[in-house]
Amino acid sequence: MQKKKLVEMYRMMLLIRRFEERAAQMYGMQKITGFCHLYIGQEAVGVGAIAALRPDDYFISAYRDHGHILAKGTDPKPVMAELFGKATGISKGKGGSMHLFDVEKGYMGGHGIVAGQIPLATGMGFAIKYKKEDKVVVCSFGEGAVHQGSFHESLNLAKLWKLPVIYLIENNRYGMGTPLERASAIWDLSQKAESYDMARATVDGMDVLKVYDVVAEAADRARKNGEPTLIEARTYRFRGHSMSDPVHSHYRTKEEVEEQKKKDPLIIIKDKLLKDKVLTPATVKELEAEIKKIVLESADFAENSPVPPLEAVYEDVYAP
Amino acid sequence: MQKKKLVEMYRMMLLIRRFEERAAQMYGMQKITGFCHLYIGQEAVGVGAIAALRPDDYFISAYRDHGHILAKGTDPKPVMAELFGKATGISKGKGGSMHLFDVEKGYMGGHGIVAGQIPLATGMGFAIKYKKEDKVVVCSFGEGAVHQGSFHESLNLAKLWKLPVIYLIENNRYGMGTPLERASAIWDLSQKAESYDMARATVDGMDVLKVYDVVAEAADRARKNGEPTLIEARTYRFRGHSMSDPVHSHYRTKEEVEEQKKKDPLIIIKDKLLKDKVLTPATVKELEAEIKKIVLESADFAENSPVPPLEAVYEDVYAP
Amino acid sequence: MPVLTFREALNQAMAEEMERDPNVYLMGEEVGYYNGAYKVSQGLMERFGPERVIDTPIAELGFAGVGVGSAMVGLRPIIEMMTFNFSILALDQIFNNAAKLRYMSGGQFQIPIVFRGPGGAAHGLGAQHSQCLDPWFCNVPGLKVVAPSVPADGKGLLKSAIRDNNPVIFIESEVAYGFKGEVPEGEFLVPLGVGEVKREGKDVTIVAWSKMIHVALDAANALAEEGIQAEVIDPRTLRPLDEQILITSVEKTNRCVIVEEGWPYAGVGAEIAHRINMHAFDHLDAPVLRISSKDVPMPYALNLEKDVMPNAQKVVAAVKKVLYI
Amino acid sequence: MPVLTFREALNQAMAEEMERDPNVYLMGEEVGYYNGAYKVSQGLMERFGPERVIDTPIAELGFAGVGVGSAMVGLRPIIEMMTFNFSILALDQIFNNAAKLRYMSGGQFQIPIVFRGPGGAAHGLGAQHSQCLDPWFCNVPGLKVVAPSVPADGKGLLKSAIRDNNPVIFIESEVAYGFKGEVPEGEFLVPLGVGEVKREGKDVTIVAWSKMIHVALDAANALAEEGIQAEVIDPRTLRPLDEQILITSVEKTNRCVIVEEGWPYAGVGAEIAHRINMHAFDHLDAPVLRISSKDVPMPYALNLEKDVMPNAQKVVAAVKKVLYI
Ligand SMILES: Cc1ncc(C[n+]2csc(CCOP(=O)(O)OP(=O)(O)O)c2C)c(N)n1
Ligand SMILES: Cc1ncc(C[n+]2csc(CCOP(=O)(O)OP(=O)(O)O)c2C)c(N)n1
Ligand SMILES: [Mg+2]
Ligand SMILES: [Mg+2]
Repeated sequence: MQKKKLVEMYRMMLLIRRFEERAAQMYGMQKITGFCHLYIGQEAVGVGAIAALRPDDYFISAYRDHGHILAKGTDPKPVMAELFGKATGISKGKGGSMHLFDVEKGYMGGHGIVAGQIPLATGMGFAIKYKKEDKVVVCSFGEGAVHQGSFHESLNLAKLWKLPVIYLIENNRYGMGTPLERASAIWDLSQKAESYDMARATVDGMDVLKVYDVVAEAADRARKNGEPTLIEARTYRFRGHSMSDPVHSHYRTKEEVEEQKKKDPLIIIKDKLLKDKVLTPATVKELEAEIKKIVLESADFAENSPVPPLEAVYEDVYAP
Repeated sequence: MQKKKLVEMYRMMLLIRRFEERAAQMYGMQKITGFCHLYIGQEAVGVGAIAALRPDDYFISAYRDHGHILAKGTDPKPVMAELFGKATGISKGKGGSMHLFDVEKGYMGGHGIVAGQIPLATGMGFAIKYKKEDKVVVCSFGEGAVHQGSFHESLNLAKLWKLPVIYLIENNRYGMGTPLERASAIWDLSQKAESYDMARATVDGMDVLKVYDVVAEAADRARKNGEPTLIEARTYRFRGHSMSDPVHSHYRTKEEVEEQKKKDPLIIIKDKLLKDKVLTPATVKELEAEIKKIVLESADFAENSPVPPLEAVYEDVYAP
Repeated sequence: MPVLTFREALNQAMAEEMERDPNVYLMGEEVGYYNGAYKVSQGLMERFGPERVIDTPIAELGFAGVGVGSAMVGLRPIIEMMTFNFSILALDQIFNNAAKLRYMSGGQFQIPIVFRGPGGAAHGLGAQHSQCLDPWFCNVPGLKVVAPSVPADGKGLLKSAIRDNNPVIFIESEVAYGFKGEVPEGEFLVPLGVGEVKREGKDVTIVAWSKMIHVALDAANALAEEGIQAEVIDPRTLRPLDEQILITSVEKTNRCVIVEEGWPYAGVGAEIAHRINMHAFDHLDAPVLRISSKDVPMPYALNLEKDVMPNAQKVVAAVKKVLYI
Repeated sequence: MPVLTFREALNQAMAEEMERDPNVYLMGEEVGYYNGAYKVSQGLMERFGPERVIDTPIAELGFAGVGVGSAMVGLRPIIEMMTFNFSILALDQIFNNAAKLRYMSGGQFQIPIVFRGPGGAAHGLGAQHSQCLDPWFCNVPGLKVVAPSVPADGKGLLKSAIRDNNPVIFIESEVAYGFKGEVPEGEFLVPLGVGEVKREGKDVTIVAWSKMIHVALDAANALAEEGIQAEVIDPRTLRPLDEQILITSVEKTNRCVIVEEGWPYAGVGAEIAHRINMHAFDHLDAPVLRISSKDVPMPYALNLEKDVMPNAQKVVAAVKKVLYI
């Protein structure tokens, strides 16, 4: 892989990490309300997957979406402004943390109903085939979403109709406070692909390069043969389910979290890039500084933006 | 197997066949209205499965339910009366062909929404486990129901919680006019069990003894270990999807149907029992005569029964 | 003008719109090879190919979502629900995605999708197959809801619905598919949100839609024989509702009876009654009465079914009540 | 009398009923180990064990159906919907099975099941998480629908709902879980279908339920300062509806304003307005007015959300309108 691309991936993971940390802080200051789900710990999955796509490919995901929209290339300012519920937000302040959208960048949301985006992704795959476009869709969802009916219905359709969709399970082991083993009859989630004779892969979701490779391969298969793929990326969330949940409580121990933090995806890639001399301690420092500035600016932008005007209430209910 | 049981199975298949033929005739005379789905061709599945159960086990199925309720032991009279919409019907004339129920016999319906009964069966399995009863549930549905979300959600729950439920796909190759290969990404439907690490089997659904064996084994597993099983029984329907559909049209040829009729499950078992001297031509004749009488009586009973009184409209909306 | 059945009129609308715009496609159970469970899509697969007339597995939630997803990126799906009863499985995609995506994204999407199929009861299909979901769809902002009563409206409204850039719930009727009527050829559009006076009268306003129009007209005929002139109004589109046509009529007649096939509690009729009460309160000489299906699941036996459904006698009786005769 | 929060009152009701009847169990997402997403089931798993307090995967259609299936064979499930928004995925099991099985089988089943959880908006959760489905549930015969406004009603109604032999939709409120009130200890039952006057008055009737009662009471307090005595009625159960308490009040006050959190079109308020118009027509001195949420998906920004929701000022304004002042 090109050096530039490697640095860009690291930079994006760093941006997401710092953005999320800032969002957490802003949530604490009640600048952000409602449910706010941070992506900290899972950065390698979204960044690796999106890096393997072309800019006009589609990406769609659940409510844990800050990292995804940033990775797809959206300016952090309107993203932070959206969390603040401001008129300058990427969804004009009407979507919020769970409902970020940037259609121009191919980021198709930000969906609050667990697994609700899976049929949508399948529909985008259908449209690509219908229009004979050279695109793919990546659909991200948590391991908790796998047990919803819409997962099953969608995967059957995608394989039956040969749609260029990559179903990406971000298995962070928990759906809120429920560990995988209390929600799923099986442990190896990509095995679900057998039900549809679908291509499958399991990947270490803490290693951005591995994620990249697996998604690149799946994208290739999708583009060439219209073959969907089911990928399970094994990852971990370092924070609570949402900002209103504790990091650890009944469902996992502090020790478990600390243990997992040793596999921090940012450290893994940074160490590798330092070792391979793609980065130097100095460039890392520079990047940190640059990102810090960007994130601060996004918070300032959000803070200084106006709230939506009341007329906005009746706008965009119907298209003309 | 005991001779008596073998004869009983043959007798039940014959009863269902003749009952259905009579129902078809009555439908033609507009004694029966609405949707009416005949079980002709599939008798071996329901009869074999139910013969492998105990009387207090539960059986639940879809709208193609006449054969199931008869096999579970319900008197044909109130069944035919229900098709006629009479007050003496098993559901008091309020259910109709698609909604036969006989709770006393453990026949739990008769359900009109494709795959809607699958979560219900799972709930009965849950209740058996909860109450620590020595029972199993068999849930029958068509191969068309496999692609519904409720199938997926239910099978995961059943395996996760170890529920004594046998999911029985009656694969008659078509869901209305759609052949399996245009609805399913895979051909071997019991492969879907892999998604849940569930026990699985595929069986010739035209051979009642084979169905019996497979279900008996599954019931044993369910009783002993609370292990669910997914069974695919390969069968065929000799009539149209419902009485309002032609036997063959766009979706299958006359030749195909004729070819399949050579594997008529009634002939298969009859020939075997004759060969094994369990039956003689004379006893077959006697059985035919007995069944003919029973079916005629059921039609007479239905014909001579009163329609429900108008007060019935407001009865049984709510339980006291 | 050619006389067509309702199903032919709907078929024509779809064919013309598919001809006009290659982004329009039809998807649903049995719409292709089988030509539709009720033959509304007769010949369309042959004409437009299996890429544009797509048979689905039985997976309402899935294929409804496929429709919405494809509309997010520019296609204009027509999703046939074999009957709207089965759309209950798909409501999450309809309510939470189709109806809300535009709003939640601050206007980044338009979702031009039609969900169509028969609603309400046919004959002897029992409780799970005989439901009228109109009020739930009407309750939800972001959706439009259309319920035509005659073939010409069927064609003109369906064409408008397909061209509309919003999700439209288009509710037909199994029993009405065979009804015949004159239908203009070619480009004939009935705008969404505009009702029609189906019969003029001065003594009482009867509001009805979909197949209940025929019940209302039967009642109006019976009333005419007794010298009572009923005005029958068909809103045609339920959301947005043509309030003005209703109010204008009630201001003239001072009396109103609403006929709907659905259940009474929080039905569309409740909303219409409320709006009339609110906007024509001083013109009303009697309370607005409603005839709905009885408040029970639909029984199978035909005599009970008939008793449950609205009919002309019940409407006549209600009219006499508001006329105090 | 002990003062409890709403969540404690509900928790007590469940605990007492589980104690009383071993066939009662609780199932839902996070109800067990996590003690409930909103802590309504705090301590129940510890007390009754994981066999009776069961965490589910995220599969609303599936586990709702499991509940119904288990009720068909004698259990009495309480199914928690983490919020009722997610129950949209489960509506087929609720509407087509829970509500209809008894009827379709000619009375062979009773389906004693409670679906409970918070409905309506909290704060800043956006369109997919801020919906009020009351009218859809109320529309369907075979269901009962309960929406308590204060902790004591919460306890008394939930106990009655659990003992009821029919499917009951029990709608709570995220924002109300922390509200406090006196709650009788032990055996305390509020019967389903019986409303309550929450505040007496003679000048106008305000009908509200669930957390809208508090909006209504705030409005009534503000009105009292201007010398207007509003009567605030809480039907508590929406289906079956205590019509009489509403009519009696309107016969006295001759004016009525209905406050509901849901959307206006075919809302529960439309039905209530209709019934009042029908049964108290000659007593009404002004049209019945309704305050609902605005007819839009819920926006995220708090200023917009606030603008969308009913509040005391809007109610005061409506009251003044029906009083022509
Ligand atoms: C249909 C539905 N049910 C329940 C919820 C509540 N809920 C929000 S997130 C969540 C857990 C999801 O877990 P998972 O899919 O693993 O994603 P993660 O949060 O771990 O990224 C639940 C139950 C919801 N939003 N939608
Ligand atoms: C949810 C739902 N969707 C659609 C239908 C209409 N429908 C009734 S039967 C049927 C085909 C079912 O096929 P299969 O499951 O194979 O059963 P079979 O009729 O072959 O026994 C369809 C589509 C329905 N009843 N319910
Ligand atoms: Mg997870
Ligand atoms: Mg079949």
